[in-house]
Amino acid sequence: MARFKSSAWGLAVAIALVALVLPLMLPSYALATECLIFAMAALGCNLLLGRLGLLSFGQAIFFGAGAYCVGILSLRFGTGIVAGLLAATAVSALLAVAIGWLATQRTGVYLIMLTLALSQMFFFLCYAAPDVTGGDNGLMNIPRPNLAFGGHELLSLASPFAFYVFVATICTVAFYLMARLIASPFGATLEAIRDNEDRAVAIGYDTRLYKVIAFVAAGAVTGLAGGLYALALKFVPLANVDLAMSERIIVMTILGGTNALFGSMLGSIAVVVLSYVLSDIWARWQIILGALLVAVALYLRGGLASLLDKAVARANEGARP
Amino acid sequence: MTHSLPATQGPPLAVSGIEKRFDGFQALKGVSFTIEDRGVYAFIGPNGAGKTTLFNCIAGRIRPSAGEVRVAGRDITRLPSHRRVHAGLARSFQITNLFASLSVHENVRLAVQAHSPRRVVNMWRGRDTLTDVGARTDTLLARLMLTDKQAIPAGLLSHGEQRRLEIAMALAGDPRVLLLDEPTSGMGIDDIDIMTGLIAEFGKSMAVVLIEHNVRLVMKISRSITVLHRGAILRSGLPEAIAADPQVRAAYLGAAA
Amino acid sequence: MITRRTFLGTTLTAAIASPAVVTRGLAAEQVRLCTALSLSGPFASAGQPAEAGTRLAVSALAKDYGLDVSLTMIDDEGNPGRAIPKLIVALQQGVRFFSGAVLSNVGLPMSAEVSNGGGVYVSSVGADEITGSACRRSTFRWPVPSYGAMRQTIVPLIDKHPETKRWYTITPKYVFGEAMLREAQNIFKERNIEHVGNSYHSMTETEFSGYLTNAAAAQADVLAILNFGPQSTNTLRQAADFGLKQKMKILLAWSAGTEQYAEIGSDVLEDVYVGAQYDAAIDSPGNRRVVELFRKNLNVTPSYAMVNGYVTAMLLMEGIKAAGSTDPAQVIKALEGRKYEGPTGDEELRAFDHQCIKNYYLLRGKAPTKKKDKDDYVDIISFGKSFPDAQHSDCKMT
Amino acid sequence: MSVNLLLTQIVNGLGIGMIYFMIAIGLSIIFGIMHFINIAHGAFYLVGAYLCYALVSATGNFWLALALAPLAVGVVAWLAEPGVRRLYDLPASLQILATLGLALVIQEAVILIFDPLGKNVAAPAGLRGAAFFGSFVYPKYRLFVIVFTAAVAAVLWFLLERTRYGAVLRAGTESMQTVELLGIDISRIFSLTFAVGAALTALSGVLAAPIRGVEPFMGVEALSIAFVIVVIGGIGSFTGALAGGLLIGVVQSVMTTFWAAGANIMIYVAMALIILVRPHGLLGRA
Repeated sequence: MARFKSSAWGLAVAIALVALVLPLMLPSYALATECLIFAMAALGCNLLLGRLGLLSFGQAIFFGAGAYCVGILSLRFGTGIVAGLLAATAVSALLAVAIGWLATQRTGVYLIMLTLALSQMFFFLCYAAPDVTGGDNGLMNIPRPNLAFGGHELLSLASPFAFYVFVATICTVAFYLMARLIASPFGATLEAIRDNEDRAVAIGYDTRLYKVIAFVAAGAVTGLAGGLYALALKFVPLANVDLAMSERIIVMTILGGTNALFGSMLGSIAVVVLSYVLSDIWARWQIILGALLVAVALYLRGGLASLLDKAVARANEGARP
Repeated sequence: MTHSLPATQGPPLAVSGIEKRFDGFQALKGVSFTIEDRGVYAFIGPNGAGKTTLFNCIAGRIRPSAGEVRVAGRDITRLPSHRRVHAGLARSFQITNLFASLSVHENVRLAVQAHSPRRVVNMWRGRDTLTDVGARTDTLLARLMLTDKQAIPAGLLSHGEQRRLEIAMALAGDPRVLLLDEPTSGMGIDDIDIMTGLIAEFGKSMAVVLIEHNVRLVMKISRSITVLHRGAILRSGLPEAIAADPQVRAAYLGAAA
Repeated sequence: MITRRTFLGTTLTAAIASPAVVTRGLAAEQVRLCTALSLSGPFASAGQPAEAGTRLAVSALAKDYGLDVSLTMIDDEGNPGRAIPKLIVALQQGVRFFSGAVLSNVGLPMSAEVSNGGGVYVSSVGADEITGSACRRSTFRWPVPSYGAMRQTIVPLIDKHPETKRWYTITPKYVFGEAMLREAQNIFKERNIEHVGNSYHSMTETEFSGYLTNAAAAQADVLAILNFGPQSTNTLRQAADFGLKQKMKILLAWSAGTEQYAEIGSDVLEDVYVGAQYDAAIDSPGNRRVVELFRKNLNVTPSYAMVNGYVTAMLLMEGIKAAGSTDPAQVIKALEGRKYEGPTGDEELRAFDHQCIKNYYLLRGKAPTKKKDKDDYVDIISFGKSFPDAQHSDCKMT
Repeated sequence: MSVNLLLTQIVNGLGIGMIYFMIAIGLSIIFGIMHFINIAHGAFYLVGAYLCYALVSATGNFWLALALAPLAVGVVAWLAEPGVRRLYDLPASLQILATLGLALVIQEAVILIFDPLGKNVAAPAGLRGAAFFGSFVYPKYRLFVIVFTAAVAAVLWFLLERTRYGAVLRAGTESMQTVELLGIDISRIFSLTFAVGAALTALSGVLAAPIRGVEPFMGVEALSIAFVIVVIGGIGSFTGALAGGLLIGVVQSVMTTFWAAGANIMIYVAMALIILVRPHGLLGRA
């Protein structure tokens, strides 16, 4: 894991490997696609929580905005897939400027409460604007256009396999870029702010600016994930912007672990696959999920990624004579 | 590293008419002084004289109720803390305040990096690839005698080493004015001697504003000493003159009694 | 998972033993049904009985149809955002026959997704669009939509009580509620009824006393609650608290059946008019069979939710049997226009919009002292069939 | 809008607001003392309401439920607090993860024990139906709730503002170290606070049961309202929680007549504004 942290290429290779193996382990491409999409959503949350120590209950705003953006553009204007996803990323990033600017006026519990309030506001706004968002019914029959560039069709995304490859590529690139970001001087500054914000101000950093920029990066990748989710489901439910969605993203992030970006992938796979498998077995499956969350909070504070860390360490030890 | 800030003419630090009121209590009653040149300038006074309030007003941690602070001719009274650093004003904290979980090297590197703003927000390069930042970091570590400790987390340094690290970080931007708040508090004899020597040396290249209890240290290295009493300046002058001043003695004894 | 493995096993054995059987016989081919219901989440109260009914249909009827059926449940968690991903997984695993969904915000995208995936879906939802503006060749729907629910409750109530001239409505601000309100207003106009007021509320509202006070202030003769589920229960409960039952008649136009009556309680339900898709007391040969089946196998009197789960699964099996094939296109053809003896009497899946033509019921709450057993909450007042004809339908199937 | 209607809405708002107040004051004192983000707070409300349902079904006596259910929840909370204590030192993110998990477990356990169907709880015999004051009509049970919660609030006010325990609690909200320096056994304060907070919240669940019935998801709803009120009123503030609860109750109630969908947006706009402008709440101590 230490290598993944320092090397963006290492992380990209690891993500690509996971993307390669995932469909072999899971019953369908759809499930694997969902894992990768939520890994990207959790990646944004990971940047904020892991690098900056900021817990945002507003991640569903970005996820939902990205999804609505792709949905509305392709339904109303027949926008292509690349333009749609770019717009989703840009719109979420813009929203993140506003949300980040407001939220970082406060710290600690008040920041959490502020993101919670903003998230609820956004939910009720979407609910109250059915002409735009489809309200409670959501946006249906969203087309999934083929990948085209300058009028030339490059790839049909109609088959589950083709779409999975498309998502896997974007996901790998997103993880790679995020790893570059946190390895940069900018990323170093975020760690400094997490460690001691007062001091960071005293040596001359405009810490709020850094926090807002981090919000923008997190918002952009989460919005991109939301846009992909709209294309995956061909449907944008109101549930994309509800509090449960923010909770889901947070749970994936913390469960996976915030010491390494790879944790977001683990957290997403764990939650998506568990809720799929368990709900098939027992209607009260959320008892198991709940107990698992408590256990992780108490006994596995570094999340699933730390488990992997330990396994690697043990394997290294065992390899030595 | 040099700054290309406007209005770099004028004395390093000019404070005029600083007042601070807290809920009916007047902590500072109009403090004015000007530091014209390099050297160590000490501020002493009995407890409650307003030293720390004055320090915080200059550093930007609290905003004065009235008055003005200028660094190198530039009015910084309303500037947020982080921008004062770029105006040439650096400070260390009375309570040790570091990035405890980061390495000594990274602490200094971050402080140096803060002064290359165009590349700070660069999200593409590795954090260790800014070579001039690396060189400056190494210089500072050597100057503060921390080179052999650079790999360990700052939280694991001894108290004296932590105070030195504080100062290394404050020096990162090559400030015109360095504010030090009781740099030797809680130190052992050996560490105090090292620190005293370092402060004297800094005084050769910048204006050092020192708030200190240790009168012996102050006497040894200060170019000028200012005594604060009940929120106002009581006396200001050469160390010997201050030591002999009856009013200063009365203030200290009165406070003690 | 076990059933999937068994599926592989039986097919292989059959293939080795006699390849001809596999290609020819329906019996050897396992039919995979998938039902989406709220098993957890805020609508689990509707999902659980529906699950029981669906399972009973498969366990009791598959043999009669000569089918080997495996049934998968999708827990929609009361949330389309959770339901649709699971549905897509099932489609990608090759499942083609779907039933269920109680919530319209799950049923509508489900209809679209099953249609894209080349399956067949017999829906349990009430929303008009599913056999209206959003109708699809692959989707059939058993319950009566809002049009019939309004026609078969408001009209008989006016006929029975011609003195009720002033009506007040409470409507959730959402597609289903608005559809009911629109039709109610049409009826008011036709019958010269004064619509003295309507209160819109959000789907998250839990406190209705404000609207109830409005209704009392408007001096209405009838209060019509144009809503469903837990919210309508709360509205009714609070209406009783505010003494509205003494002042006016109350109509709960779209009830969920026995489970909801139990939640409301006979004290409150007494003399309240209720619209319903089904009641165990329906006197028809089809219903007598259904009631007996539930009593015998599950030892319960069936509720609407149970029967809904039962009938929708039954219709899928009926279609496969009639088509003699598991090809979805053949099954759709076999179900179109199909007439059968259902729990509400003669029922028909009409061809042009795939809506089931069945009765809707107006019931009235019994006094607690007159209950024959614990599930006996209501008397049937009237029933009938009302559906928009092809000209007035929004369904444009291609 | 008639005078009667407005009056009803306001009285309604007061009744709901008092129930909100009791949910929120529990959260407020627990958060004020332990600085512990408890997403499972709604579970006290949920369990209180279900205990009420179970006791009323078994004995037919609502008054018994009113006395026993909060007591039972309080005692369980008292016993459980030493176990919960290990969460206090965790970072906020892990507190949220753990208590979110706990809330899920409790909610699903309730479904497992009862079933997912909502239940009806009858108001006590003497309080069924409506009281008539001329043309103004109001349910007797709701009037009882207003009077009863006002009495509870008065007792609570006395406890918090006029007794030694209250003084310790208020000091603890400022700084727990100070309390420790005074030689007071902190762990007893923690247990007691947790128990009192839980019992009050359970009591609000009992009171709400005959009004809105019981169902497994009522805890979630209570939680978000409680957070809003605590933020608006100020953490650890008795008068803040009371004012916040009544304000939200009345605004919600009166707004339904004008613009129902807007009520929710307004509440969260207010919450955000207060955090931005007055982070210690309308009546919190700075």
